Amino acid sequence: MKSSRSYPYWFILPGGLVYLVLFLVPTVAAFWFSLTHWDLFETRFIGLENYYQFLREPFLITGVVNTVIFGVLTSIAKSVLGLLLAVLLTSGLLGQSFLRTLIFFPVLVSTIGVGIAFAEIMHPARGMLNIGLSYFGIQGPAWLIDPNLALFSVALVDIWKGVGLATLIYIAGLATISSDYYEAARIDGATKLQMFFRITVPLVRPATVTVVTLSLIGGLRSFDIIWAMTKGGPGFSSDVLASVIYKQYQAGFYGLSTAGNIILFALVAFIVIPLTYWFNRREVDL
Amino acid sequence: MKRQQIINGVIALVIGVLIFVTPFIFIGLTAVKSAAEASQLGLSWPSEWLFWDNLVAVIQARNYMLLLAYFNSTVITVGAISLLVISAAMIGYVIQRRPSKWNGFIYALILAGLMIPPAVVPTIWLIKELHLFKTLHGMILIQVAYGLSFSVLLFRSFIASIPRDLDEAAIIDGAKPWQVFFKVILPLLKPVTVTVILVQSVTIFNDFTNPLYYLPGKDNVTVQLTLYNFQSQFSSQMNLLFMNILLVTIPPLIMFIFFNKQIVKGMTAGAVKG
Amino acid sequence: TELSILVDNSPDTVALTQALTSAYSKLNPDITFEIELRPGGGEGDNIVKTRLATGEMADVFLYNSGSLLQALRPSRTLEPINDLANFSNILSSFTSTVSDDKGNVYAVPIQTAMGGGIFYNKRVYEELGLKVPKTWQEFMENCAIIAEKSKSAPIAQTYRDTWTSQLLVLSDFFNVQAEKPNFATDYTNNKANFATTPAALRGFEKLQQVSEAGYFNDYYGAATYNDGLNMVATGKAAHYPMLTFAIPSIKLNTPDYIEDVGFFAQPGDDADKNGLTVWMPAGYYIPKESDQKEEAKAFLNYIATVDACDAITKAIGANGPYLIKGCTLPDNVYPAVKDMLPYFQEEGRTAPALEFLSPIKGPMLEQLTVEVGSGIRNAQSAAELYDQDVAKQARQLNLPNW
Amino acid sequence: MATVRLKNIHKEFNGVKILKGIDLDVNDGEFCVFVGPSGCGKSTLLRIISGLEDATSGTIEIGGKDVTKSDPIDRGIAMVFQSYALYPHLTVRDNIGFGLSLAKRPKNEIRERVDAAAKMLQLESLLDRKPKDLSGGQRQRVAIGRAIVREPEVFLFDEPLSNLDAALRSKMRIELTELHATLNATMIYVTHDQIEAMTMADKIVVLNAGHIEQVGTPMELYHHPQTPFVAGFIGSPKMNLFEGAIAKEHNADLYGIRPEHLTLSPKEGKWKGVVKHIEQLGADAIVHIHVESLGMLVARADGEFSITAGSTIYATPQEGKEHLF
Amino acid sequence: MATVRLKNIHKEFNGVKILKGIDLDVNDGEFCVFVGPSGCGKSTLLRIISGLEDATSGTIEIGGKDVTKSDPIDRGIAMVFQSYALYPHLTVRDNIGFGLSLAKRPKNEIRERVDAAAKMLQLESLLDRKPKDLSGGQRQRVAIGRAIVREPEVFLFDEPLSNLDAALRSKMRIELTELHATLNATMIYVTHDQIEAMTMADKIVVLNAGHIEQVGTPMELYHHPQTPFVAGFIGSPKMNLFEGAIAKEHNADLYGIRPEHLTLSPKEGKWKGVVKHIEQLGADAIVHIHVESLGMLVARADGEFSITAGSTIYATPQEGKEHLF
Ligand SMILES: Nc1ncnc2c1ncn2[C@@H]1O[C@H](COP(=O)(O)OP(=O)(O)OP(=O)(O)O)[C@@H](O)[C@H]1O
Ligand SMILES: Nc1ncnc2c1ncn2[C@@H]1O[C@H](COP(=O)(O)OP(=O)(O)OP(=O)(O)O)[C@@H](O)[C@H]1O
Ligand SMILES: [Mg+2]
Ligand SMILES: [Mg+2]
Repeated sequence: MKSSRSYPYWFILPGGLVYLVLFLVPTVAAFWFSLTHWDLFETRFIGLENYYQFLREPFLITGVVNTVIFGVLTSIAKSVLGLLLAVLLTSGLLGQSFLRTLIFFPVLVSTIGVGIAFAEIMHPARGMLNIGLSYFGIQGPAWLIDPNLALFSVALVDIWKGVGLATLIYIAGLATISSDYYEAARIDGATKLQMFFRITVPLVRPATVTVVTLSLIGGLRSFDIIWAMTKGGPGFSSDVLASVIYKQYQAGFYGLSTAGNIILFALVAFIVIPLTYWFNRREVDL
Repeated sequence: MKRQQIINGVIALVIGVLIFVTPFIFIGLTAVKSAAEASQLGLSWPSEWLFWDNLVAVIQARNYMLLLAYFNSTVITVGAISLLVISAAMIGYVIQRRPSKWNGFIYALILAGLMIPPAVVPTIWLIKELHLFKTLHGMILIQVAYGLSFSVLLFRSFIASIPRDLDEAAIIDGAKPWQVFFKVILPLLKPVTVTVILVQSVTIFNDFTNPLYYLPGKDNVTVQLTLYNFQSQFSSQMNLLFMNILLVTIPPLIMFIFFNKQIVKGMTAGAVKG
Repeated sequence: TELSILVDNSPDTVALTQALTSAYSKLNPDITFEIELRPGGGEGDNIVKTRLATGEMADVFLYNSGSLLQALRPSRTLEPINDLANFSNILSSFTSTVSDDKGNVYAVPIQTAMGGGIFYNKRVYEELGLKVPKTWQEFMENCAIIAEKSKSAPIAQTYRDTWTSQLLVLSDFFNVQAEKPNFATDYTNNKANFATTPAALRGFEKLQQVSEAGYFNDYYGAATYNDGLNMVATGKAAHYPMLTFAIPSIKLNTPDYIEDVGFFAQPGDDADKNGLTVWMPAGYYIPKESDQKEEAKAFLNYIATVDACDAITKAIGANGPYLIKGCTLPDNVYPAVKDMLPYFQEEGRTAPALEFLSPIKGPMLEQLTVEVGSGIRNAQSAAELYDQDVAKQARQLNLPNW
Repeated sequence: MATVRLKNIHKEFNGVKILKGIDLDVNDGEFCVFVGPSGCGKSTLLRIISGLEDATSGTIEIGGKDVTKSDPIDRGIAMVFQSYALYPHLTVRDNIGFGLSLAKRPKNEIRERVDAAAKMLQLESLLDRKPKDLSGGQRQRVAIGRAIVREPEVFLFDEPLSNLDAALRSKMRIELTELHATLNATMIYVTHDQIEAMTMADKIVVLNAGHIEQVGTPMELYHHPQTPFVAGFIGSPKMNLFEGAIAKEHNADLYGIRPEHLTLSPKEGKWKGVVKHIEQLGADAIVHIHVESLGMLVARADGEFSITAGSTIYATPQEGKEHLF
Repeated sequence: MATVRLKNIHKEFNGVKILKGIDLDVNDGEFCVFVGPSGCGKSTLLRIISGLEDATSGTIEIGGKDVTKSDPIDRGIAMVFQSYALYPHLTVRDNIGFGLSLAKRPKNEIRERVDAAAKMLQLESLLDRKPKDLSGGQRQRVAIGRAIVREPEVFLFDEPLSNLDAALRSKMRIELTELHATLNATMIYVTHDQIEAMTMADKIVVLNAGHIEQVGTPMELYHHPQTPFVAGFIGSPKMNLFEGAIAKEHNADLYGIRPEHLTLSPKEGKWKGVVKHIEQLGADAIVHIHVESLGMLVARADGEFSITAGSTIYATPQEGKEHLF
């Protein structure tokens, strides 16, 4: 195929230009600031001092561990649940459209609202969650207060809020799979479960790639939901890199937080780039 | 067995609904309470239903700021989405269809957009130079720049599921590259396009940080900024805040209900034999 | 002409900004105002800094006094207001917190000074026959009695809003200063710190002490600021360490109980040295780059008048002593306000909070106090970590000796 | 036991009647061929038998069991799709072995059976390719391979050889006939190829516009078509059919004579005409003759037959070979 | 002017050589048919001519102009894809009219031309359907329609009639031949159907494993195949080819005789054998005979020929009809 002319590079131009000017250029500029002491008004070159300082943060290790746990946990959960929900919600279920809306609704609601609502729902005593659990004779834990649990509780809410997006992408992915393959599989004697694992899962791969990539990057950088619910607490127990950086930023340590952002970027890239490389290598073309 | 399945199904459904609905009952109830009651949070029944009062209070707040915000947010969202969908689909199309040594690099740049947080201050300097600061079209372009990575990623991976034979048929039929794209590829990308529209418009409509920095000024308020009318660090009017949250959620919700039906199954069925 | 004015979004500031601007417009019909809101807290600080740095600041803006001001590089970015006609009306206790080392003053205060101390429930005190404590010892005894004899929690803590956890440490500064008058200077010069100064460490220790004694309300980790105010107003808790700016919120949330709420300063170890740690209110500033400086100054000049104080009182009530000469409080102030005033009326019974005496305040304090209050960390360790945090801040500010 | 019995099958798509009451018995081990014009409903009927499509009404029995409501899995069938429907994410090997691996057969059994099928289909060298890297005919062979490795009781083939060359096609004909003999399975086979229909079928079903025109052995259909449609459809080139005088002469509405039953002579014969066009096929030649009294007449002649367009020729129908309707 | 000239075309996929030096001239207005076994590279060659695929090396000229590096759009071609490649989101009408509407032809012209094509292809009643609601043969016809409405200088057809029934197929053969005559366009046509190849072609190109075996008129190929491959490939049933004694006898490596050039007799003849199997096609019968000295021998007999499997028979090659290699 004469790809040069059928798929001309100028197609990239309109979006690419906007992206270049409004995103890449400032980003490169920001890199310079990570090498300076910067209070927004003045910069003073200090070399790698900021990086050194950032890596000495007292709760950095907790932050990195939490970041990875949070990112991996939420993206796996969103991908798996999203796929299952998408399959369920394309199966012609009664009230399917309503259920789709229901599941997507959390995506629409502002994080602030979700944060406040869930802090209340997860209240150890008067929260609906524990009241609900007590009907089953379960003594619910102190979700957001228990330092060992807080991160996971936030992750739970993040999954709740984000699974609608994953589901939507999966629904779009399922829509592109030709029913021919399911027919062939039915003839080949596949059970529902086999069809799911051997037809749906491989053929919905484009959606999976997107969902995993997006939710992993999102999860590793996640911050607003954590901030809205625990502010990284109690203490520092649910701090992630992004919230550590945000706190520095809030404190006015701009150069330091820029350096932190670059370190976070490096961490995300370190995890995501090999993954996408692996994904792309196995892409099926039609 | 069959009966058991139905019962299980219903139970699962009820649990599902509970999980997704209860938080909204909470938000909804809080939104109709009095300030004093709302400040106590909790899922108690309101002693007094102040739906209308709160609604009016929210809409009237600060000179009907909410209505202006609706307008601004809508303009930004619609403008940015139109540009985004087309430019992102075009980029995704080219990098999916055209294998070259540049692709890895372009792809990395795109991922960078998801991995690196935008640099606010340099951006402000830049858009001031470009005379885009404090303008709606500047805001639109910024939203395009920030939403591009996500959209390209989504489009790129879905374009793989459209058989290349169709591009070829169109090329043989005499279509220029842009005609192949707009007349054959883009219509077939409808499920993804709808997804991008939904997700990005929610993101842009609900964006709060970016307008705050790039679009200051009373005439430029966007919907999420209206939440500030009722929420502050030290004290919040929870009832009005939640009413406001509900109100700003409605336009995207309507969008969703409308577009959700547009995700049609089996768009490429019958296209090729093979 | 239209002046733009950027304020934070707390209902009080919005209300009083509206009151002040409309009062001023009534006097000067050719001046109108455009009020812009920003969030409070660190996010809001960043917006102010960003807009100042990019030259996009409103004509007038609201900002804190004290340590946070230095981050704005006031001498570079702000317009001094020493030349206002009413400049001399502003009390020096305020101007000293909004000036640079050359003596330029940059802000006019709105609102009143506030105290950081302990709200208490008068009804509980009455029922149990308790007296307002003058020493920490007495306070602990009161708590013990409350714990034993009533259903009320002795002390309300509300860690879902983490910033509320700092109060027992911050409000203790009067006592630190009483014992170590040079602490603030030494601290700024890296000659003293929290972990090694027993008087300063006391704040953390007090927090640890009440936490270990089990005096907190149930599920304080999940309670909010509003919960705390409600508890102390309704008597579910007997004490709530807090700043007096909470009084309007108590009025809003629990109007029926506002008369039950009293206030006292956080007691120290010596009954003779009993006084209040005081916070200065935020003020209006003018950026150097404003092209309507004269109009803005005229507006600020108006703020420094008794008329302006009265407009404020009318809008949100009087919650403490004004910092403008001649401003008075009405007689019918709430009991908590009434309880606070005597400290101001006697010489030597107030001290500014540390953040008004030193530019350094570590950003981690609230997390550390949550840890101490939750029993995750002891006072000593928290103080040490806080000292590290402070060191980082000082280096960022490029202070000498760090 | 795998008889297939269709009772009064109807099918509508969006209100359009596609199948209008199909009754058919296919015996155990029979090789049954469906023929009919494009769009007449052959694939639809196959899909209904397979269970992929529900009939609007009617019942289907396989092996004596009513399977009208059963899933495809429970019908013991394999099918070759007209559109192939190969799994794009699997290699040729995995495509062919898919059914076996679903049935959890041991790895080496799968490998052996796939290899055997690939050998028969001349796909050995392509086993590691993905479908998109195959030619049209190769894809079709993979589709066949996928069906035959499973050795079910009933095979459904939808034009399985349409994209193969003549040589391979006749090889495949023989292979499928042998497979049929070995497995003793029931086979239902859709084709447009007259040779396939005639040589492979035990029974041919002629479909037209949603109903069955005639069912019979190949020779029955060739020699005794019951309707003009069948007469015209079976046999290639198609039978000459005439209304008018000649039909009247035989007391019928329609008179038919196959091209191969006309004797041509440059000198004498029943009908005199002018040669309009000759198609040389090598072994034979198809001669298009214009006869005044009849119109166009098609005759089949020997490959050696040499005459030029425009010359006069005489055609004589062979005795007793005419068909009357 | 639309000659097509290929010079030394090579094509590799991932290092596998698919086309190994193709040199070919197709004259203006010629009807050129490509035949060859499945997977030999016919479609690939067509795609290279169309410009969809780049040749690894070699040049292509169309109408005397070197178009090796030109875009498909600049080559003045239309193509029917083996896989159809219909636009799934467009109706049949819009599928067919797509090229015209891209060329900004007036609405009513498009309508007329689409209607005419639809009529010829018997698609009139389906014009408002989407491809997924069509039968296999209907889809194929839409694919044809899409190519022919555009009336370009060069047509490329990739097995365009493979899914059509015999009747429609012979109708389409005539239609395409007429179209060819009217438009005087150059046509390159891939088929597996011997009849199509023989009747439609001005020139047949026999491809095998990526190279050209022989180019010639249908009768040249039938009567004078230059290689055993061509001999075996052209003609159905295929030519009997024997090595050994019989070939030696004629001073050759290989002796060939077509089934239709064997005279069968129950009584006497050159070769004596036993009838193993008879395929009755109606008009003819294919007789498989086992001859001791040769092996299996296939002969074509009259449809009337009646003999049972197992009986003894004599076959005699017709004088001068043998092929020697
Ligand atoms: N993308 C590809 N990658 C690798 N091999 C390919 C690719 N496309 C085709 N081939 C191989 O090239 C050879 C020629 O393919 P082509 O499609 O030209 O065959 P064809 O002659 O049209 O066969 P058919 O009659 O079966 O359609 C085949 O062996 C095929 O497997
Ligand atoms: N989903 C559908 N909706 C509407 N009509 C349909 C649908 N599928 C098939 N048809 C129509 O039903 C008729 C029968 O289709 P079917 O595929 O059974 O034909 P066929 O006999 O297999 O033809 P071919 O030989 O061309 O493959 C056709 O006219 C077709 O247009
Ligand atoms: Mg069919
Ligand atoms: Mg091909």
